[in-house]
Amino acid sequence: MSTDLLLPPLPEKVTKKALTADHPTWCPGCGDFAVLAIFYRVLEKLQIPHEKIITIAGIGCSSRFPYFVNGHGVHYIHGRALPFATAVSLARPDCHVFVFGGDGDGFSIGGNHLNHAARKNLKLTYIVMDNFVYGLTKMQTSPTSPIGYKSKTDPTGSIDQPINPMKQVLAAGASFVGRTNATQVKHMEEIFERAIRHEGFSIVQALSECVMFYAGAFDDSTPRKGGVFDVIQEKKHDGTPEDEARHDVTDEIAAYRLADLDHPGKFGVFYQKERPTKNALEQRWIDSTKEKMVGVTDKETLQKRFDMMK
Amino acid sequence: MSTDLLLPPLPEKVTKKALTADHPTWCPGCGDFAVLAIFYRVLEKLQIPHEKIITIAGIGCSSRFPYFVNGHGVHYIHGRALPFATAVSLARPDCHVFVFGGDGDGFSIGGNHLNHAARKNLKLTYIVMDNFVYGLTKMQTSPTSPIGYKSKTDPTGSIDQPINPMKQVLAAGASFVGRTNATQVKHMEEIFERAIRHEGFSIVQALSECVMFYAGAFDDSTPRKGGVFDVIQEKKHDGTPEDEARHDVTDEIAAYRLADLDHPGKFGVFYQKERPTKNALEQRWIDSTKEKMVGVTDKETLQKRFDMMK
Amino acid sequence: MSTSTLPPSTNDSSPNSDHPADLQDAVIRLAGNSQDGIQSIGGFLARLAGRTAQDVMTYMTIPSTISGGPSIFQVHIGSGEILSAGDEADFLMAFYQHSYEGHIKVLRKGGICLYDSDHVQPNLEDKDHHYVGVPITAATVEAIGGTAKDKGKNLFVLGMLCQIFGLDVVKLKGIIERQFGKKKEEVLRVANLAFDSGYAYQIGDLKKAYHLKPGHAGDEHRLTTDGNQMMVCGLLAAGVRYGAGYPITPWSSIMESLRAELPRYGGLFVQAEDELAAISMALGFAYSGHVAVTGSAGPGLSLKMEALSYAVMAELPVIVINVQRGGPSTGLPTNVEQSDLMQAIYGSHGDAPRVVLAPKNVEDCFYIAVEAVRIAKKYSCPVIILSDQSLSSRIEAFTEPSLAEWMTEPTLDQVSRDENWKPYPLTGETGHAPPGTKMLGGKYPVVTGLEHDEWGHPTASPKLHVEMTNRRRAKLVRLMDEIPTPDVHGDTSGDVLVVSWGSSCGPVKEAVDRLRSQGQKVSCLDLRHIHPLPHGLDNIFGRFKKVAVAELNDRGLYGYGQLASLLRGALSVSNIRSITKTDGLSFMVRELIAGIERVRTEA
Amino acid sequence: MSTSTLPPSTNDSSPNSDHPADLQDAVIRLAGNSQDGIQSIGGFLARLAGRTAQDVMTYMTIPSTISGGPSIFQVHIGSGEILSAGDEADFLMAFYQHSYEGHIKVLRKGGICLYDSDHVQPNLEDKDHHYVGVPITAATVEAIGGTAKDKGKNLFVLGMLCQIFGLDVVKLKGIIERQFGKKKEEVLRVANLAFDSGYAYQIGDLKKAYHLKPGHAGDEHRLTTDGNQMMVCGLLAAGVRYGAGYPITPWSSIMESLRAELPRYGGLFVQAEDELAAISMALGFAYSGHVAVTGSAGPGLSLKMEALSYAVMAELPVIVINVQRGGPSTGLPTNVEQSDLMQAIYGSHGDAPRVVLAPKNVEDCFYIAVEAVRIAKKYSCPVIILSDQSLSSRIEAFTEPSLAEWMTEPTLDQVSRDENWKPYPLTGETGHAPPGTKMLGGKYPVVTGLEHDEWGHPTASPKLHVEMTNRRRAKLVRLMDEIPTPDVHGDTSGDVLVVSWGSSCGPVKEAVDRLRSQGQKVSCLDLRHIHPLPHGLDNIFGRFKKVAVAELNDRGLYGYGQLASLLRGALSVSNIRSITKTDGLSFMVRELIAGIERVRTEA
Ligand SMILES: Cc1ncc(C[n+]2csc(CCOP(=O)(O)OP(=O)(O)O)c2C)c(N)n1
Ligand SMILES: Cc1ncc(C[n+]2csc(CCOP(=O)(O)OP(=O)(O)O)c2C)c(N)n1
Ligand code: SF4
Ligand code: SF4
Ligand SMILES: [Mg+2]
Ligand SMILES: [Mg+2]
Repeated sequence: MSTDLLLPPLPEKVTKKALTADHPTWCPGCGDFAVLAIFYRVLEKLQIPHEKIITIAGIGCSSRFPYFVNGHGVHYIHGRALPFATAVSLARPDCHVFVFGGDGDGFSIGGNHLNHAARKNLKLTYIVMDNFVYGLTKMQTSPTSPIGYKSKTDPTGSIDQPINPMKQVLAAGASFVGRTNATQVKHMEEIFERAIRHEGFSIVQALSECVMFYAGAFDDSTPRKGGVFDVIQEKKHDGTPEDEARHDVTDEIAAYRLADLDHPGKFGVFYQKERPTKNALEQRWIDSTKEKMVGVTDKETLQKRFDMMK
Repeated sequence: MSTDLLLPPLPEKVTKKALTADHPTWCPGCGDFAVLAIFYRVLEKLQIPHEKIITIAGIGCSSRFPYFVNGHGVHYIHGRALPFATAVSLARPDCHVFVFGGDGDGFSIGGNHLNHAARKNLKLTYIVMDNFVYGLTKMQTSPTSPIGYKSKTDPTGSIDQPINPMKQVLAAGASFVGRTNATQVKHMEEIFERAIRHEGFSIVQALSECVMFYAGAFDDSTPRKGGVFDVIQEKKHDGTPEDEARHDVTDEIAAYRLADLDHPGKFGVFYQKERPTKNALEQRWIDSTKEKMVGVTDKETLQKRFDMMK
Repeated sequence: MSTSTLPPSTNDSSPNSDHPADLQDAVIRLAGNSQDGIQSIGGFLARLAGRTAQDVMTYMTIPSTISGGPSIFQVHIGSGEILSAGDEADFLMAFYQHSYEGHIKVLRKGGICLYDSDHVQPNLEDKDHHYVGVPITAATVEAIGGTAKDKGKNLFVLGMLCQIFGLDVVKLKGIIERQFGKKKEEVLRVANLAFDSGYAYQIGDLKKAYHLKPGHAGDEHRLTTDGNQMMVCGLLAAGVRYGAGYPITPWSSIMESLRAELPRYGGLFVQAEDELAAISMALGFAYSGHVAVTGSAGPGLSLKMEALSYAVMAELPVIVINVQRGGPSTGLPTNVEQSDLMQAIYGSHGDAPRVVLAPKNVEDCFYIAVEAVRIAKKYSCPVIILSDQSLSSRIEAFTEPSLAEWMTEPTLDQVSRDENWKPYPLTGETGHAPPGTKMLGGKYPVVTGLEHDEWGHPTASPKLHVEMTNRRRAKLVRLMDEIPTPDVHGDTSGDVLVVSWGSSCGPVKEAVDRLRSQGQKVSCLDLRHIHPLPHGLDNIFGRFKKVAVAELNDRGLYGYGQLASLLRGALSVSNIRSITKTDGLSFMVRELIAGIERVRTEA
Repeated sequence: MSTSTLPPSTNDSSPNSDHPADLQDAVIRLAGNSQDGIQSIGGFLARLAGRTAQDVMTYMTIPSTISGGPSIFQVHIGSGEILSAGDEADFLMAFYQHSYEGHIKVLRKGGICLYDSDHVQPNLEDKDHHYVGVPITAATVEAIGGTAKDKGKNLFVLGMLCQIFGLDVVKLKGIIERQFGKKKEEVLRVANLAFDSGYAYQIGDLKKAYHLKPGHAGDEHRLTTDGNQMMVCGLLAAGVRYGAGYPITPWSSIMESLRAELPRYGGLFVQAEDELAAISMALGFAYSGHVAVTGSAGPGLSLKMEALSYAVMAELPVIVINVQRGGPSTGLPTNVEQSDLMQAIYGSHGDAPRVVLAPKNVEDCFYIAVEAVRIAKKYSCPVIILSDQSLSSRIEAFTEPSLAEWMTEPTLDQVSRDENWKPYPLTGETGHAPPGTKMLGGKYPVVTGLEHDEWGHPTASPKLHVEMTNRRRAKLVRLMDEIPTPDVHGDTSGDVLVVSWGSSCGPVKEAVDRLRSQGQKVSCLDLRHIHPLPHGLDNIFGRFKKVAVAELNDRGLYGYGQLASLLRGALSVSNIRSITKTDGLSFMVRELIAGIERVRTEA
């Protein structure tokens, strides 16, 4: 289904230049710059018509994303970008909905909407720039801050077990679950592209360093900093014995097992399996209703309702 | 740790009679009656001092529970019983906190608090009377309503994939996860007791039929109705070959696999593994701070703060 | 056979109850358990009244347990204008002893109490009322066969009422058939059996005394329904095709109807995970280019306050329906109260001006919804509709709105915007470019909750915050200039002007009419536009010695209800007083009369 | 060497700026980038002022990006009472060209602009100001070695200021040492190097003109800090040991301090997942028997509205701090506004009366917190404290509160309750039995959000809803009877009484003092109790021709700010007018003077 992204003959090419808006207000060195650059690149590649690109975000450093993409955008309120985006996705099947945000926005205040948007399998792509800290409000513990992390709200080190976002979204029923590190731009590009091409709710956790308040958080998965960027080997279905050991992205239990690995864990596509989107299911209901009413105007329908009240 | 429930010599015995309050306003035949009866029985058995019993609930038929238990109780607002209970648990380590509620209250509006209370491993027991429907508001789709269920908000049958509560709480980090069916009172008693004895966040999904709006929902796991009540066989660590196949309750992946089974699924303890509670961790911080300040009064501490501002 | 303690007198001493053989109007109270289906007989009676061009207003109570329990349904039916559900009943049907004991006090002096003699032992010392006992339970069992002990009693009673009040039996049976025809044939057969035997039951000459006068000309197109259903129709007529909500009494039936209906109109309604998500979805729909609806009752409205503040800042067209119930907190979920007015206006953080409207009766729920959508579209802003539990559930009959006049087809504006386009011009109306719109200047807009400039670009410029705050206010000022000054019912000067809103308007008009018929200089005025208020109120108020604002909320710390406080703060008149009540019930006409008298005479 | 364009005149023509050699007060604005550490020099100056028994008030702006950017820190320092951060600067320190260009307009006529001649090219045509150029960047590099290019400039400047204003160099170096002593020794060494060379730098005879008069007697115990820190101290002194919150500017520093401090007091503060959870936890602590605190800024306060309604219904003692910022929605997160007042009073559904207080300056944050806790405990109810962004971050110096007088040890009431115990007596104060309390009658209580009887048992009785609504109102009426009528500053009758609240009180007093010194009949009054209002206001207001309510919010649809609307609705006086402003900045004294003049002269 998602192949139709590429079909319509495009009048104007969508270029990085056309997509570039305000210069980001992020700190120099912030991981989010790379996420933005790769997002431009993927849009360039997919050539989604310019006016059909919608970026939606909550509040946070990362959530300022829509200002930096020259497309239709929404800077909504803290934690509620997903329900807003849900409606846009349902009402505007002609458009492409991208949601951006941080770990606090998505997993703390917004955690419930994440579960429900995932289970309902809304057609949209959600990229979480996870920096393990509250950046915009200047260094409080976030739901992904590791135990021991010293923040303004945990001056002696964080004591609560962090959430595991991969597990949460798998359990909630996300139909595409990916993970990357913003320093690994080639990998990030691949994962973003696959997420966007997925027909359903796709979420990517992009580890994105907050150089201001949590420098070095992702060194252990950044080769340049001496870490290991451990990429998931996906099944090639080539019948070789090595393939046995490779990961089957349609196997939820296997994905959960990958998510269970200690930090820094694995990167790549944990899970991908298509199932009907809410968009399709609602449309099916509308279509089957309308089928029985061919040629009936809205006015006639409402008049009939009135007649029932007589 | 939880054995101290039984230790103090009790002046007055806590009996079912003493625990009985108002006659429940539930419909005759509602599954919640059995949950209440078994809760009385377990309290009788554990002999928790009467004044230390606290039941807390949100809003819903099931959430009227505190009125029917003669103990300290709170009928709070829809979906937020857990954060309220979190505070009671932290502030009053001398008391025992029980949270009751429905699927709408806990998994729809309250879903985020569930994730965070579970990951923080609060010392409390949460029993969800899951009837796959909104009872109190008279038959709307709930987050556990199966696809096809006809409700007032899905007149042609529910179309959204329901959540899987067991998966959600496992992923969130609940340290005790149990499941039972309110018609199987012996089993329910066992699970409740183990949940209450658990030192940490314990949650039980008790399938509890809404005879008014979803009669027959759980027939398939109710032997009396021709269903199969499929109980988890737990490892006995007896070295027998049969034990291999049995479930290890400390194995999160195995628990997740059980949670992945089709409805009606398995019943029993899916997962149990102790880890430090938030209660203990916060207390540790207080203790280690206080250790360095023996003999210092609060007034002196505040005076010192003033002096820093001079 | 019936046991009649006293023959009904055709003329008795109670005030205003001079009932000739052809009654102008009658208040019938059915008291039983909700399981007995008294709501459905009430509904049948109301619908019949609508069909026969009579006026009607109903009132019911909802038992506190799901499984049912004591409950009443009251029908005020008549050929004149019916403005309240009636302070007193003319006729009480008591199914049980508790029904009898709980409700005999509302039966007017000289009124008739029909009771099920299988269950009720009336106080035979009582000489103020006429008693007619019928073994309803036994007679019903006899009629339909011994199987379903409690089933059918309601239809038996309906048959009796049809006989007593001389109702149109053909029309009534038609309504029953339409209702039960959907179910199994057997069900309809049993219903007819019960009805017919009730109709045929011999209860003496009661029917002479209680024959209801038929309505006016019967060829009008009249609807009989409740406020929630008319609200839904208003939204549909105005072109609302998208919405989201979360269930809560007494809002749920609006969302249920929208969820079921919208697919027929090519739209959809989402049941959200909570109210925060619901309003966020509604705003998402609005952003997408479709005026959208959400709603709730008090607790849920509180949860919408943050997003409402965004709606004001981003200027998105969204309708928020709040069906008020008793507060604070969970309060009295199935009772009426008008205590969310201040919250509707001021409940969000910051200076967040928004439009607040209130329908004055069931019919007006349609027109207020249409007006709300008109305003939301024209000014691109949130509009809150304050309905209430009484309006939501009471049934009234009224002339069908003309769809030729009111039907609006929704459109999606996707016209490309040129370089000079600004969504938030400092002078002029807001004009968003929904997603999918091409921006010919190449620069695409971001909608934000931060303060912003005319293009929607965030700014912390002090000057722009001043200008944009002015701009958001100015929209409501322009609306104020456009809404009509409300009419005064009665003379335009006098002793007391009673101002009211929402479901209180009906009883207020009835009270004022009654006082006027006694020669008092009293008038009344309904406020449908609460925020902004219409122009001209100072002038109108100034022509009365006192203004009494009647509303169902608390008189507050300083002695004024919520609308009264608002009016006092807004207007420069000093004669505003309050008539308030917080018992969870609609105003009785006699309570209003007492309140008006107090205001008239106090210093 | 410094390049001085003009010798400073000791006497110039600008209004009210007659500076002799010993200055009474001075307004110093430091303009640069936040990365340059101008906040810390500002802080040092403020602390020094506190130490030397001078008065001080600061003001700063926060750059819109996390990484920093243009920013100012203004210090108003003096030996008299300092009530505002100053409309105009006497002295501008410009680090960059953008700092110079952006701020030269606030330098008073005749004021001195010190600039970094390595970065700034001043307009030499400007004859209104005196210019002194110093190659600050180069001089600092020279002083501390070429390593850290931009580091140390702030301390170099501090040294210069110390020289120019004749500040107490020993005390100042002590403060620096305390600050940097915590870090590596090397850091302190470098800081001292920079400071000393700034202090030694030759800048001509500026210092003669700008020598600040020392403060009054120096033996007072004086604190120098901001409002958020004093709020924390007030809570700690009043015995608050439990709380929960979620970060948001400008509330976060309160929760951060509480989280860090409470373990020392045996308590704890929870960082919740959102504001809904935060207030629910605070209510859980309150239910547990401990008065508790939560707080936020506008968007978060909106999210607390549902639970606040529960707090009113269940009558739980909880303190809710709202540090107001610019709204609506995300608005202007780092600016000041006083636009959440109506929400604080009316933001929840239902009639939900609750107490609202507002501190009038930094010192008062302590006392208002103590008062809030007193009220919450006595009346078992929620109390909202409306602070604001200005109070939260500005630094003032004042006398240390006496802990002997104000310290309260928390207690947990676990005394067994006898059979006659009622938590909600119809007459008398609320008295909960926290969990762990034995109920000797055998019946345990359930705390609920449903309407309930005296025992807390749910009821839908109309009579009880009336009585309990009255009861919840009566608590606030009793409080009203107990709070003192506020003092009038100035004569108790006259032309205009200026009423204000929160951070606006300081500038209002300064404006009134200035007008009074010019012979005008103007007085002012600070409101700290916003809801309920104190008694006696009608009387006071009645003795003035006009009452002008000065507040930082919009003038609304009818021309009145939020407090003004409230007062108009509550009181029966007709002379209330508004002075409002919505530019996200505190009142300038001259703006108030103009506003007062307008109110005085208009019809
Ligand atoms: C309702 C509400 N609560 C709190 C805030 C304050 N706030 C803004 S962003 C943020 C958290 C930011 O953290 P994250 O989402 O991880 O984004 P980051 O800045 O780290 O990219 C908070 C608490 C707010 N704007 N609104
Ligand atoms: C904020 C808020 N939203 C909605 C409601 C209405 N409401 C009350 S209970 C309920 C759902 C009940 O379902 P569940 O939790 O499954 O409990 P059950 O009645 O099925 O036991 C809802 C939506 C409310 N009281 N408060
Ligand atoms: S504070 Fe952290 S997350 Fe925010 S812009 Fe700076 S580096 Fe990025
Ligand atoms: S409606 Fe359902 S859940 Fe509620 S009391 Fe009745 S049977 Fe139980
Ligand atoms: Mg973050
Ligand atoms: Mg349920």
